[in-house]
Amino acid sequence: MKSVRVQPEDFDPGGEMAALGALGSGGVASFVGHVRGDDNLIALTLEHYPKMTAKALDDLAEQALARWALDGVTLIHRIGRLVPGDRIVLVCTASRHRAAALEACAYLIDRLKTDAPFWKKEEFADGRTSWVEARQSDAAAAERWD
Amino acid sequence: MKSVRVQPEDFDPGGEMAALGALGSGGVASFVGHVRGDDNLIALTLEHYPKMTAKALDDLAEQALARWALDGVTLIHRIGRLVPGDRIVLVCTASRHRAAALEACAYLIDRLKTDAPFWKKEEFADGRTSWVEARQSDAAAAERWD
Amino acid sequence: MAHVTLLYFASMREKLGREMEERVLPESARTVHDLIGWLVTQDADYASAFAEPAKLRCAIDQVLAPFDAPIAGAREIAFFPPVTGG
Amino acid sequence: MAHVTLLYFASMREKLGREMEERVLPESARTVHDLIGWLVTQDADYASAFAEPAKLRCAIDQVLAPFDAPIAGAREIAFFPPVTGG
Repeated sequence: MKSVRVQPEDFDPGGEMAALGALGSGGVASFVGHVRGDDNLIALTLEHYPKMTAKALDDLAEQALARWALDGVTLIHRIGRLVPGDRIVLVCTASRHRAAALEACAYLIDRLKTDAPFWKKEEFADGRTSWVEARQSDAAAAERWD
Repeated sequence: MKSVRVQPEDFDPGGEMAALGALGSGGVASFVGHVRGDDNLIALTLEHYPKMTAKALDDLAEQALARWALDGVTLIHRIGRLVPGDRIVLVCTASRHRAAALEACAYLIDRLKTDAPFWKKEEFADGRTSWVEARQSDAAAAERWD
Repeated sequence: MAHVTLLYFASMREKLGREMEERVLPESARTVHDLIGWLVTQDADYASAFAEPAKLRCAIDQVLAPFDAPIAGAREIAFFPPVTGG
Repeated sequence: MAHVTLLYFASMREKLGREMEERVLPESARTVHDLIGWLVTQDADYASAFAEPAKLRCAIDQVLAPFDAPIAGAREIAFFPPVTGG
């Protein structure tokens, strides 16, 4: 089972995990990213490249399915304006093998951060805004899977 | 934040993840184990060593907190009679660093399988029952963290 | 003479003040690199927006592409900073 | 003469038909290994239940312990098969 979604709405991690749990694999791993309120951040706005995003996420899911013995993969990424504490992204995998489920989650979130066309703009309490800069550590994390 | 529970009741993975998400770390990883209905299994009964279990799980949580930069760890293990599809175990971690959160989850579930005093008895459709045998692969998975 | 849609995202969109445009490319533009070289001659805004190509990424027809990728047959070419989702 | 509570779990509990007992240990029983050696002389049920020590695990006062661990001062010693939770 493969499910890939890009949406402004929040998602339900428990419901997504239960859906993958119902496949009967035995093991369900997940990662949820939230907006952090560092440095007086008051909001993040996520922009994306709509025609490319779904394909990029679908490609990532297919790569994970090809690389690990997974029964299910769910990827959800939110877009639009989010505030500290809000969920941004969910990666969820199901497998008979717990290591496969957890490694595939790590792979998917690492790759998503370098391969999926999303950009974050930050708004701070003093009115300043700025685009988040890509981090070299994210590029390195993605490359360890090559 | 550290929370360790042993209980017959089901648990709510989404609620547990949201509680760790509220710590503000940014990243929340989890692993949920379900009963698999292989080989006409109709139920599993989980026995434990009550005086030892809470301490063993607490020790595991402390080891993870010492080894990774975690803001929170939640471990929940069910006991009693469970049927295929039921949740058995939850491991959930929160960290600023997604790799730390996911690795700590892998560590905790690997170690739990060799260090926490739980035993599973299987019931099959033909009336046969048997104690689950420990797997060498679980011992090897736990040792990779030494 | 090839017609192509150019798309700009995030800081590139803001620097150029537009999110898309239709362009007829010269035959000399065989790669992404050539395309950038031609665009920066068209307007000072382009020269500024494309001043640091190392900080830019490109997708040809919705697939990430290096700057030496050929653009023959491309229908949509997008420029944007390195992605920051997740 | 040391009083100790012995606990048995899972298949050990079933083989012995009991989950706990109080025992007064002989002074010769200095390690878990010694304790097993003494128990198996007490009753054929023990001899059978402890027949394969390699398939057994032990906890002294709720902490996993190897069979050469000293048992002096122990209040509760538990025997069980390798754990299978998770």
